[in-house]
Amino acid sequence: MQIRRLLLCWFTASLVLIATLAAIAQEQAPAESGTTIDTRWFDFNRVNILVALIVVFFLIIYFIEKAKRGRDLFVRRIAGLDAIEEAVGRATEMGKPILYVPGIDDMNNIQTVASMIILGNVARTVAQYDIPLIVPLRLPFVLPVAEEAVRQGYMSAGRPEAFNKDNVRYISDEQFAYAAGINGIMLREKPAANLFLGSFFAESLVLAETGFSTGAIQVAGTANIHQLPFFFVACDYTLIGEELFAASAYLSREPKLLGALKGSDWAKSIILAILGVGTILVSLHVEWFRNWFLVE
Amino acid sequence: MRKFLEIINTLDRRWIFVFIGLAVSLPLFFPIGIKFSVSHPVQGFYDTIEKIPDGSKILMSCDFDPGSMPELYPMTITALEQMFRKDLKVIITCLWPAGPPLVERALAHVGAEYNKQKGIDYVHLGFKEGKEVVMVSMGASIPNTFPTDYHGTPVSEIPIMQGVTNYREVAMIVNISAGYPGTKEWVQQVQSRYQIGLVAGCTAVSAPEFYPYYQTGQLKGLMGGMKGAAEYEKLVGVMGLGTRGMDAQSVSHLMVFAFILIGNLAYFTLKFMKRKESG
Amino acid sequence: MSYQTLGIWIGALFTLCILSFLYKDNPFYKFAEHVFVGISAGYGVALQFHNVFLPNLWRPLMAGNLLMIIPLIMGGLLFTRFFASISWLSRWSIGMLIGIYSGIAIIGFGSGDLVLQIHGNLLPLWGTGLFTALNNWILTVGLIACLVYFFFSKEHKGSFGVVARIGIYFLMISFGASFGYTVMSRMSLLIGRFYYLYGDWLGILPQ
Amino acid sequence: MRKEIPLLITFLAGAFFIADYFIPHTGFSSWAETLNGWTIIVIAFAYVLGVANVARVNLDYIQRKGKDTPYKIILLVCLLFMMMVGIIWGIGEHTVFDWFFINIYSPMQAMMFALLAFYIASAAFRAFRIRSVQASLLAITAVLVMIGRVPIGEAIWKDFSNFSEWIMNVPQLAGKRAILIGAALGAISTGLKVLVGLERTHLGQD
Repeated sequence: MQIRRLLLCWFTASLVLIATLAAIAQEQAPAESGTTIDTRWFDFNRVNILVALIVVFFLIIYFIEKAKRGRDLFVRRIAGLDAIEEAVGRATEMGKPILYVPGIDDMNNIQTVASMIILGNVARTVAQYDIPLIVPLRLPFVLPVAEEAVRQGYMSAGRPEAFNKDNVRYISDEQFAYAAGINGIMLREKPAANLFLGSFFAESLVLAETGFSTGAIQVAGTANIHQLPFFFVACDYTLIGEELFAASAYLSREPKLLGALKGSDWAKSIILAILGVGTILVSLHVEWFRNWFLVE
Repeated sequence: MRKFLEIINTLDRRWIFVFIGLAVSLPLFFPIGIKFSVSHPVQGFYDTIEKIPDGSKILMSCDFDPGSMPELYPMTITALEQMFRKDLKVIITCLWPAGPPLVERALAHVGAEYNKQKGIDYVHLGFKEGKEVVMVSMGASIPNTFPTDYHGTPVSEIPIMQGVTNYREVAMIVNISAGYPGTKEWVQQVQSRYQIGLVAGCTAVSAPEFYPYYQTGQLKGLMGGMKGAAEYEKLVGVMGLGTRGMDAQSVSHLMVFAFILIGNLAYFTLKFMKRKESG
Repeated sequence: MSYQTLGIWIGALFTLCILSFLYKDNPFYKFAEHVFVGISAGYGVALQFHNVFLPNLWRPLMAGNLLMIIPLIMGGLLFTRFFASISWLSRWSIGMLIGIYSGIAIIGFGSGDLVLQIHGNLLPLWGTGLFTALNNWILTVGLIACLVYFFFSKEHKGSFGVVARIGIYFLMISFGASFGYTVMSRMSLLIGRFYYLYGDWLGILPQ
Repeated sequence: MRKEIPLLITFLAGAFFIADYFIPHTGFSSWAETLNGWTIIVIAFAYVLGVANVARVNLDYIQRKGKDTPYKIILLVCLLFMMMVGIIWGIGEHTVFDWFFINIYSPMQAMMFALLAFYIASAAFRAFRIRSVQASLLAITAVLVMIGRVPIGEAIWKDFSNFSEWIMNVPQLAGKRAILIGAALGAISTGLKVLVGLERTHLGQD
């Protein structure tokens, strides 16, 4: 109900505002010569974009609403999560620490938010064993959120006293000094499992390489496509692009994440249908279907 | 043999730094000058500018900074050479804060060569913060977005800017881009919205991402990295930094290929030996 | 010693300080890095002052365009973040910025990356030259397979799993190409720097 | 009232920009133009706020007498110096500001990025392990593109450059386009959640 009320009053407010603005603008419109006064209220060449946006909007709002009402939405288990569990399991057998690097971006980056959810889950599995979970951070604003995520993990595993605040550490806010600091942890405290999940940039290379040289089992995941090649060759398993968000949705079952995921899955199936039908029609020299997707 | 493999497997990375340092330095002292051909996207970049009638106005957005200068500064210089030869009027904007001083240097260097006057043949409008907002805002009005040029002279007093309100009065857009904001945003926010010709020169890191835009025709030309700059210099007939760096580029690529090969061979033979012993 | 050569010498010394980080983190690198962070931050503020604050805000305001008071206030609100008691006021400006960027992203991604990319991939599979038909087949099969790989509502089993497997192979080719181009990009950065050190500074490069 | 007003502003600003794309009405777009102008100014303030934050974090560090205090003092001195020199004596060519940019800012930033060439070389040697079919596909494509794109590739095989161009235009493009479409759906859904007020992380904890 809260969403519908929100949408309703926003919509009316924006309509009223746009109408008044246009009215004021009408008599204030610059009477410069030369500039053609365009009074059309809608550019019909762009109706295909509008339709595409409305379809995607509807799918996402519909599935978030459905997830909110607790309807069970199926999301397949991401293979990356098994890899993370295997890495944590191996570290606990060897009694060595686990290193969890949540990326170098701030909390306004969706990848860092997804990484915090996975961190909480990893903390819950680690809580049963007496091995340290080291979380090095680059930005001061991420520190409280990471601490909270790990504490919640230990709490839900029933061992709040095992939570060690000093393992969630602020290193440095300069990109390569942060990477050098993490390399120091890898070489000194020799973690058996390195988890790199979040938004990474050029420093991903340095981290994955040092981690590989220490022989640790490594699992990485980022939506920054240009960093995936390095993670893929240097790590044992890599979550590719959207799999990072799918993993956080799978773990948290949070309506917002689950709904958005299902919504974009449905949108992808529509796109697959369009591609199938469109390709056949274009091969039969039927052009009108393809021209629907032209942008003027 | 096994001892040798052990050494390779645990080689200190600083040795590799020395190898790469040599692989890049030596070709600079002993230029070989290996020939190379021009690829289609770079030919597209050159032909699109060549087809613009002489004397018309072009918007060139230099969105890069010293961090990507070796790849993008030669492109800027060569693009200015081609445009000034065709007596095109160039309006330059920067969406990266560290871009303007580099543009000033490029203009001083090439402008003097073709004795072009500031304000008549070219204007440098400097930097504006706002990323995509600046692009959309220029779609409405360039003078309102850039009220003065980089040195503070109001746009109304600059001859080249007379009659220019937005993208409709500009023949095409040339974008030299190092990342965000850059070519992707120019394609998304400007090219499809205002149906204006767009060509882009970008760093090699971001080139693979822009091939889909080149295939759909959203980009009429695409130059990737120092190799793209070298090909473009060959087309324009200029001997710039791009061409001079090609030998070092070749040798360093061979070196990285060798590293991958040796690294894997040593890793797997060692593993095979250990399994044979324990097996 | 003209300012120009003095500048080259200082630039080269700072470059060597940064290069020393390869050996190990040392005071020279720390010094150079902090100088760089300070200079770049100061540079940004001075540039914003001359290229944005003066021409876009101060001069129109002085010229009597009173509407410019609004952006001045909205900008000023951002600085309330430093005072905890009224820091919630800064949310008005942040809200506006986030709203604008979300609106722009929806339009940009919607038109440029969604609709036009679909249009670009509706290609004839026969009736054209053999080579183009082969390319169109690879493009269509590749795109469909990769989209299936990024499908999370169905288990990757049976024929669906096979298509997803083809998808991951296409993604690997994409990542391989990105790796090759990234090597190219990084090497040319180093070439540029050695040109600066050997050519501009020491002047020992053959012309 | 602390949360509803910013959310309403976010929705209106975003809806206004989306509407501006679909409504070519001159009167309406003149308003969009003014809003653009305001945004440029507010973002400039946001940038200056970022720098003020850097100064504040370093001042706190100095007060706490951390071990790197001398370096932090150098940082703040350079920041103030460059800012004052730029604002007072201007930023054009032949100014002290430009001299510092060309001789300190530019070479250092370029060298910092050039370090990546060393890192990628050592990663290729020490961490680039082909342990699966997928990794071998990645490695083969990487080598083909790397060698094909440089002059020596053409010296080895005449059509090497055309072949690597084909890899970029067809197989590689399919993967990138799928990622583009996936990212577009992700960006639209995130943008929508922010506009409708579902996503509030940017407003922080009150």
